[in-house]
Amino acid sequence: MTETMETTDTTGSRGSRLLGVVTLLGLATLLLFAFALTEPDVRLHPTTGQEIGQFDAVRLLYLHVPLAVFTYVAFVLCAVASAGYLVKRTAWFDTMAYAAAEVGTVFCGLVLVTGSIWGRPVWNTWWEWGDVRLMTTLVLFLMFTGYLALRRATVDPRASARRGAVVALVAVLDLPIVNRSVEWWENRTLHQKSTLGELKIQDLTLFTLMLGFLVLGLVLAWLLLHRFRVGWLEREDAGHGVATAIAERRADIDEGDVDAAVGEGA
Amino acid sequence: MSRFFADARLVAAKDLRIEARSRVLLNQVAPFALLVLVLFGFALDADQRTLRAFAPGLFWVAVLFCALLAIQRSVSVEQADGALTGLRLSGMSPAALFVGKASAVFVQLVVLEVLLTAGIIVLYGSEVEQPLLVVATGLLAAVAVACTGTLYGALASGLGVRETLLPILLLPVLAPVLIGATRAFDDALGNAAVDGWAWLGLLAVFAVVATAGGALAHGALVDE
Amino acid sequence: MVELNAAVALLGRFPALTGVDLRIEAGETILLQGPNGAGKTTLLRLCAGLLAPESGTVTVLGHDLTAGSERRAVRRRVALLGHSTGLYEDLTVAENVRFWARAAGLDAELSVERVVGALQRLGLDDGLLDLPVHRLSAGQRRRTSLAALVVRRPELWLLDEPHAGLDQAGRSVVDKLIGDAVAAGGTVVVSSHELERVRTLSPRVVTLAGGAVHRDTSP
Amino acid sequence: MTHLGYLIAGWGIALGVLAAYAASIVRRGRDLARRVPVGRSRWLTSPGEDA
Repeated sequence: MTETMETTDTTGSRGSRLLGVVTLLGLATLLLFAFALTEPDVRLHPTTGQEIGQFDAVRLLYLHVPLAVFTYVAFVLCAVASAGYLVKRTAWFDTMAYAAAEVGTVFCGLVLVTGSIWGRPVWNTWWEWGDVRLMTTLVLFLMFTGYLALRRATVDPRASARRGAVVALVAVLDLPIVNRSVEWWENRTLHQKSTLGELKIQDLTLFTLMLGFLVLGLVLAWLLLHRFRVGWLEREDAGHGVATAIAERRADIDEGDVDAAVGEGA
Repeated sequence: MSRFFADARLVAAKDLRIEARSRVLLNQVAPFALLVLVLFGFALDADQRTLRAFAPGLFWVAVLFCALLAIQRSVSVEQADGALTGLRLSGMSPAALFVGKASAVFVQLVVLEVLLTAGIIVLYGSEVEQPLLVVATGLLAAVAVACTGTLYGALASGLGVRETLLPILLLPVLAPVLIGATRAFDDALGNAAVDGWAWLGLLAVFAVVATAGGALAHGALVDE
Repeated sequence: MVELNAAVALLGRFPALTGVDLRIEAGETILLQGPNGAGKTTLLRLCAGLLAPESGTVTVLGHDLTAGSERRAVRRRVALLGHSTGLYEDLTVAENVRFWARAAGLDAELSVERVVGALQRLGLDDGLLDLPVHRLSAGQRRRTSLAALVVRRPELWLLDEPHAGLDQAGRSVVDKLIGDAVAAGGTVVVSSHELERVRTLSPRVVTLAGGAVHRDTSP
Repeated sequence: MTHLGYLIAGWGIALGVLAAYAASIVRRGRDLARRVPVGRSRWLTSPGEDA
């Protein structure tokens, strides 16, 4: 390694900083819209005239729904990158797959937590066994927890990449079957497609939800970008270590040891 | 192609012969399977009506636990003395190796299922109303579990944490098999008015995907 | 036959081979030696197509081993005797040898006579044939494992410490085996601490140190 | 505002976890970046850019 050993102390770049600032501003705007500018979901029952609806709990959906969508985006990205890795066998695909899986798992965990917290006041339960999307997401979360455990347990980077790619592809291929089986399982679901349709969709509500998609999309992009760079640096660091180790190993040959070993049987 | 099946048969016969000699399944896994049924009985307060209602689910959970043991054993047979290296050096196609290993696990699972079926009839008082559905479900689910398990066994092989990693990797993937086989048994044992044959379709899809996908992916895992 | 240029191989992240240059002609017998951890075992495994070179080139029997498909193709044509015997404890000696013969693609009838012949050549008497491997001594296991290689009639022999764990008679059997392999036109690479013994078989001694060729002598 | 506790918990946990995760990525990245030459980080075209 004759390269200059000039280093920096950041994974940031001009572009990623700009992205970070925009994301933070976006989050602040989203909070403003979600908590201050939108109305709670309150409707009048058509016959009794009672107030019904989700009330202020609806404000959780501006976070929960985009998180859920981007969880799936991240996992699909992971599967595509994994397939790319198995075909092309390049570090880029592997680093991307690992990054997408890790960020996706964090998102997925948050989807389950925010969903559960929302479900308590609205569905009157923390957990609904018969719900298709809930169960599918949970199984997905467990599969990717396994993915991360496998990758951490495998020392050889190539084996780790190959095994991870297979697990990610199996997980994503298994997903439609899981979904189908849970759907038939109880054939009932609280997550009616109308969860959002039922809302009194005002322009502002819809706009806030779209803003949520945009902002969480930015959060995903920022996290992916930086997690990818961390993965890339880990690889370079290991590669650098190997180059150093080769040089050291070659320099370390001790004539005495060699002669002793060679003379051993003589 | 004939070479493929000859290799697969060779590997399967070898694994089954080892099982016939070592009797790990018969002396350890089978008693464990019955023990699980008894433990469920203790946990659910020994009310036979409750046990009978839950029999399909308990049966398949017991099958999955035993399958984990059978798969661990299938992996450790190759790792005991570097036999896996020998298999790689033999030039045998990884897909043939996969089919052979999975077939041996399949046969062992079927034996366990027969035993467990007898177990739920005797211990839980279940009655087989549709024998054909029971047999078809048992076979298809065994294919699905054996293939997925063999693939994941290869995934976790060579890792120090294999015993703990395999369950968390494998069991979520098998969730649809558990659900499908349980519902099919609900119908076959007359527990619930569901269409068991429709569930069989889902199991068949899973089994086909697991067999084809496993055979394809196995090469990427074994050839490291 | 075998040609390595600046071959680097990693075990995990440890560079077991740090740049090996080596050329072996067909029909040659090579003795590999060097201190423990010099990379002898890794070199043999690399030549057998079990490892992918990290950098550099490795060509064995005309196969370029940087490609995965070529590594798979070469494995059938070489025999590697490693530290582990690769035997199934619960199967008998005959079953093990027959299994490995058939796994290597030899058809059933042919392998039966080869099995018996191979076992006899290794001095395993008929009484052992039907014993399960877990009842054998270490030396008998080693011989069984060699018999499983002999039946394959490989073009390239890669023997990693073949004398280890054998008694005097066993060592002579191994020497005779190597001699026969060479006489049959095979190429043999042996790593061994038994220098005197192997030197009579092989004029060329390659010394590895620090994961590279340190000395290559033809006395 | 109804359900304030749920709202604070939901948004709080989510934003908190995301912030903590982002911080951990940045920290890992900084440690690694110090050990790897700038030329090998593909997104840094000129070393001075981030100085």
